[in-house]
Amino acid sequence: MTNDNNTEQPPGSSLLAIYERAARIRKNDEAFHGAMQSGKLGIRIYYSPRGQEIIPAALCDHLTDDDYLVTIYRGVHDQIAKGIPLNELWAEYAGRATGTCKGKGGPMHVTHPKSGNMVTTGIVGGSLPIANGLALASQLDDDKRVTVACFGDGASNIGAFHESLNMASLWKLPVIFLCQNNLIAEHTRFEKGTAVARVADRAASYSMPGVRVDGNDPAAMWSAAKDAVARARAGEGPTLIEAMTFRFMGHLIGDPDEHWREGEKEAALERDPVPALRKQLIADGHASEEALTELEQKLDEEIVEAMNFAQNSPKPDVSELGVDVLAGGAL
Amino acid sequence: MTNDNNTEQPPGSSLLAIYERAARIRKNDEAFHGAMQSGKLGIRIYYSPRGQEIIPAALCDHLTDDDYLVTIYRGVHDQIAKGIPLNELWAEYAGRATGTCKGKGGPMHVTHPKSGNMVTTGIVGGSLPIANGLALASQLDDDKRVTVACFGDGASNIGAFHESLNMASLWKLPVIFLCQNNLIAEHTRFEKGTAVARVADRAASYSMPGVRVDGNDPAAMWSAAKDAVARARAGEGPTLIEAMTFRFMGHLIGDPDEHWREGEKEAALERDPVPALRKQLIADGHASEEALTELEQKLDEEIVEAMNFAQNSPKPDVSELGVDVLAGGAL
Amino acid sequence: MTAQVNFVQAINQAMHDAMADDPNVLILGEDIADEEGGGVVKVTTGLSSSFGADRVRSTPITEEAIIGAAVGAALVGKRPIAEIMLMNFLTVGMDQIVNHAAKLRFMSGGQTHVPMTIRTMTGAGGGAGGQHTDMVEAWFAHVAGMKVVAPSSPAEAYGLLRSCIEDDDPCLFVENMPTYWTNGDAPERGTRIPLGKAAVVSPGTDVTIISYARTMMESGAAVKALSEEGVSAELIDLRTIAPFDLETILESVSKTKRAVVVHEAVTPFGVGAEISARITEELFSELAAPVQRVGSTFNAVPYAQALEEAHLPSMQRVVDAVRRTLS
Amino acid sequence: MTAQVNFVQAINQAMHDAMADDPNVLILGEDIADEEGGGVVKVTTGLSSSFGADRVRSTPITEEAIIGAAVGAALVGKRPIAEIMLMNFLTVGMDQIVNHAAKLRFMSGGQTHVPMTIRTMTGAGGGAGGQHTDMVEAWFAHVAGMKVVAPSSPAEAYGLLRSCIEDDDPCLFVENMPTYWTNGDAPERGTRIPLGKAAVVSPGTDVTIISYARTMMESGAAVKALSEEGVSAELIDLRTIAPFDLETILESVSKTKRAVVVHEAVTPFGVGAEISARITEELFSELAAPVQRVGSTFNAVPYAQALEEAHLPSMQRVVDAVRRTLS
Ligand SMILES: Cc1ncc(C[n+]2csc(CCOP(=O)(O)OP(=O)(O)O)c2C)c(N)n1
Ligand SMILES: Cc1ncc(C[n+]2csc(CCOP(=O)(O)OP(=O)(O)O)c2C)c(N)n1
Ligand SMILES: [Mg+2]
Ligand SMILES: [Mg+2]
Repeated sequence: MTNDNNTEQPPGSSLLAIYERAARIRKNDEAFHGAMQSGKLGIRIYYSPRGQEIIPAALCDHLTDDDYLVTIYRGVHDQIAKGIPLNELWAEYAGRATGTCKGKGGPMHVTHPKSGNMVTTGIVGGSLPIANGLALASQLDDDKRVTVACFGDGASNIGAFHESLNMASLWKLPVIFLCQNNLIAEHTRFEKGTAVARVADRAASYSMPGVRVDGNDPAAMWSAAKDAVARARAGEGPTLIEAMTFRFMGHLIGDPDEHWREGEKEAALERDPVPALRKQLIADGHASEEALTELEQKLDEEIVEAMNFAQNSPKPDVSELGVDVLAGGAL
Repeated sequence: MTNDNNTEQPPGSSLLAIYERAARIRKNDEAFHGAMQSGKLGIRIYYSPRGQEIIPAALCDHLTDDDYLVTIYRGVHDQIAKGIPLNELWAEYAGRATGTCKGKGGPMHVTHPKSGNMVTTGIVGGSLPIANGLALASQLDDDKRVTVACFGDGASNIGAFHESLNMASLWKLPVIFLCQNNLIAEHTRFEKGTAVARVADRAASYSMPGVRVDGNDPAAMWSAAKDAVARARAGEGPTLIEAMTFRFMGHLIGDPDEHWREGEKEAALERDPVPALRKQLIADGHASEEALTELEQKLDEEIVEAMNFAQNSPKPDVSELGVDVLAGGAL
Repeated sequence: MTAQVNFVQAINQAMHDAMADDPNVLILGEDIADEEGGGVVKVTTGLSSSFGADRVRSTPITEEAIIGAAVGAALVGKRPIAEIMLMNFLTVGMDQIVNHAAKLRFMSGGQTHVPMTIRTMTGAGGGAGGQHTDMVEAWFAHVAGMKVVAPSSPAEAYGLLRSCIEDDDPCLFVENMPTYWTNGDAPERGTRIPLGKAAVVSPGTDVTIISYARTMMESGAAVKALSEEGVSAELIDLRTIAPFDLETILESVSKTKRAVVVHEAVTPFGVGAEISARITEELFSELAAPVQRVGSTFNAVPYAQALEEAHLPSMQRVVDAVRRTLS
Repeated sequence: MTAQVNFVQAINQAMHDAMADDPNVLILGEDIADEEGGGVVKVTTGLSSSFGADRVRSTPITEEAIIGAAVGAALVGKRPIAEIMLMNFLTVGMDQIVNHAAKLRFMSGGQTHVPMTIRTMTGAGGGAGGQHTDMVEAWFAHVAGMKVVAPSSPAEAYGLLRSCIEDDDPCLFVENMPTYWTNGDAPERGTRIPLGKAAVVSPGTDVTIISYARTMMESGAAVKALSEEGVSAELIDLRTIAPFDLETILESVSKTKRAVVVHEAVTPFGVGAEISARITEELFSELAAPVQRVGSTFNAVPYAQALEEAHLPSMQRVVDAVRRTLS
């Protein structure tokens, strides 16, 4: 596809960092699927982000832990790219007391403020209004943080999208609205639920820059994110990025994912962005086969450690039901 | 201002009909103000539509009683243009048992299905989703009715606007979204609450035609409505019309209406559309001074009769509290 | 034994029969047409193929527009069913339900009414966490003009849903998802179960247990366990939560002198509070013990399985509540 | 006599003092800045001039975005006040309140919390009709993680609002508009009234009347009327509806043996149901009569004045309820 922005080539170090994030996400996904098949960790629900790894992997090259991320149920790729520790992530998925949320939130509500993972919501559209609030705090404190709100193509039709982009533009909030357009919403194809050909074009309704890019193209995504982050940090206001991508594993575990036309999905799988980037890194001489294999081994170990950490962690005590309900416990 | 559409000159008969509707609305407004000052009818709340008369007066030249209208608290101009009987209207405002809604709904909820006045809402944005439903019923029955949803400029920022236009476009519903842009929302100027210069441009987000016209220009408004009604009746789908106008009497009775810049309001009052149309009718030879004076006398009598009807009507019995709550009374 | 069907089949059958009987019945919801898989858990499978994707419309993810469209269509003679995938998502469409659907009959002085049914799934037990399984039926019961219905068996789901669709008021029909695939006796095609009437499921003499929806299971199990201790509990299935069948409740409690209300919703300010208050107002002098309530613990639905189970009402908690009325 | 102020002045003062004391306090709402008139009824007048239009921001008419912005800012140390003009408009922002603000502390395992205050006006009596004056506080009391507060005097409004703003949980602060301009003793600058604590407004021995907000007026009048008949009623002002002060209620009722709960919200499934149920659960054997409830009639708020008055709880209906507990 053609990108709306002029693509700048990221330095090799950035491409390597993007690959490391993307590979970590991909390997983590495989491990989650494995754990769910074996069932031994007791992971109860999972929305796979396979196919969408490059988007947050490239975005986060421009963010630090101080920047805020608000994501959705399908958000583990965003969370990992943003730097959430895998041990606590796995423990949360496994419902353990050592999880990011003590096992109380679970996959749809993973939270880890230390890495800037502020909110994960299970409500379509719920991430955008909250992102504005985080950005409003940054604007008032002039702390130069950037907030990114992730959401899907289907979410671009719900009221919260409209209200949030309107407010962010009026107030020039340092926020990026990142629509990960995987061409489907649960089982409804993009064009059937969305009355515009390009979500990015909706930015015009808010006098806001809107760019559509191939989210699976590391350079294009990296460049679009770079511009949007720079704009936000400079206090020039919000940007809407529509990152085109593809959902490889269905809506959630067990989804037959039958909604694709002849060949659509096959073609997308053909273009699996993670191995593609790996090839490119070697072809362009940014990394050797050996170096990448070593990196991947490191990632495998990281994940095995996280799995074991979760496995060996205690389950939350039932008394936790009464904790974290109100400040200082229920009155 | 310049209109987005090519303005077609309405026939003299239509201009006369538009004037009659507009004059009825205007005289009714004066009478409501009078009644509220005197207090004798007990009208408890009123949102004056003065300055916006031409919009529905021109629109309704293309509608019949079978067509549906959904309007808002500031909707008495729409209701009168759509043909609501003044007796029942006045009785409703006066809280009488003979009112359109037996005095239970009041000014913000005037309803009169016989004239196509289906719903009046006090919730900003509430009119649009319901309009889609009325239009959906018409589409399913192929009854060729057109539904018009009236709302203000401020309402174009709320979520219901976005969701409704998206759905209407996807389903090609026979609905017209009529934004009466009076440049202010309660006390907030248009540009301070709306992140786009022209509400009409938001139609692009829904692949829908959007036209901005001078709503106070009878020919321009008549033409825009004609095209939109024709499009809806032909099953070609919805249209967004942004009708530019001005709120002459503040948000509601007693509003000091201090939010205008030097001269803005004066200039608007200068261009009061109702006397302007009257002048034009005579200048263009569509009507004589005498004929119009006679018409206006007739309107005065109509309104006096309505006032007396309300005055002489009984108040609803307290037993009405338990009626119309559930079908066949509360179980 | 009679043929068995689960909730999914019974609800699908009810919609199928209603659409076959009345061309004004239509369904709006996310992913409901067969092109979108016939519903995320297949409740609407086959309906768009049988009745057309016009009458069984997959919608964008816009609950306010879905419910508003149902309201508007209902105003002019349609009998729309708006499927809101999960009960928590009703929060997105609250304005259309509360300020419009429930009130238009009254505010129009009876000129218009809204014969719409909102179907929604919910119920904890599947590990979905805090935003997907709430029971907030009490909110809607607190709104004049609404009817709130919750079936506890496939046959009830069929008969009550048929009645909701034919009812001239906005009805909220609450379906429990974790028990969706639980079998029960197949409904007689065409049966209607009247709204506003409760059912005495098992007669008893010592205490009345009043419940509805999913917790009829825990309550039924409690009745069995109690009978083994020689306690005879009468079990009432409320079926309609608003307006609820006070008469049947009072008849039972004036016999048993004791009552326990059980529901999945959190206890404070829940449906049980209203029922407890009404029973006490009417039968104060006859009651042998204060009405007891059993509901979920007062916190968001937790993810971890052990916590989720402890959060939900259990057979044991129902038994304990009954014991409190007997001691 | 002490200086008098009305609710508008007291609420304005509370926000002014809170903003002066804590730079993290900010206000978001429609028409609230002085450029927009300082609030539709001037509750926020002067605040944007004193603290800047950045901290006192007029917003578009987008309740979901307003509340969401408050939630987000609260997550990172701000203490936002979101003004939702009228309580019925909370329906537009329900998702952010219920699924997010109330639950984020629990769902994050305590890593984050939402110290946000939602101020909203409501209350029937002005002829606004069915969509502008509902009392739906019971909805929010039914949601774990929320605090719900409703003042009955200007001084209470000041002290309770200051506490809400400083509280670390999402608070819903309900203001009664028809009595907005009613005077009361001026609050002592800087006083806080603790959340979760009720006030015994007038001591009595024969019956306990429990109320809050606007119906404290009707209840107070009833206390006077009853005293002339020799009935000594103890009047409790709940102040905080969730979590409410059960201790103070039980202390009073175990003395008087009789209780009446009065509120403007419609009776069925309202706050009175929970209070009635709790009192009965705790004091069943001591009660001399069933707890009585007085609320608005169960219908949408009507427009016609005679209907609106008959809809609302009156002093007479409170007196009648008390008589029922004495007979
Ligand atoms: C308000 C609301 N409505 C419906 C749902 C159910 N639901 C969960 S995910 C989903 C599809 C969202 O699609 P999209 O926004 O494209 O995100 P994706 O899952 O493709 O990443 C739906 C309808 C929900 N979670 N929230
Ligand atoms: C959801 C909602 N929020 C706030 C209000 C309060 N309110 C009533 S009218 C109004 C201004 C609406 O302005 P606009 O849409 O331009 O319509 P106009 O009054 O100018 O015709 C507001 C904020 C409301 N009625 N509904
Ligand atoms: Mg998608
Ligand atoms: Mg306006």
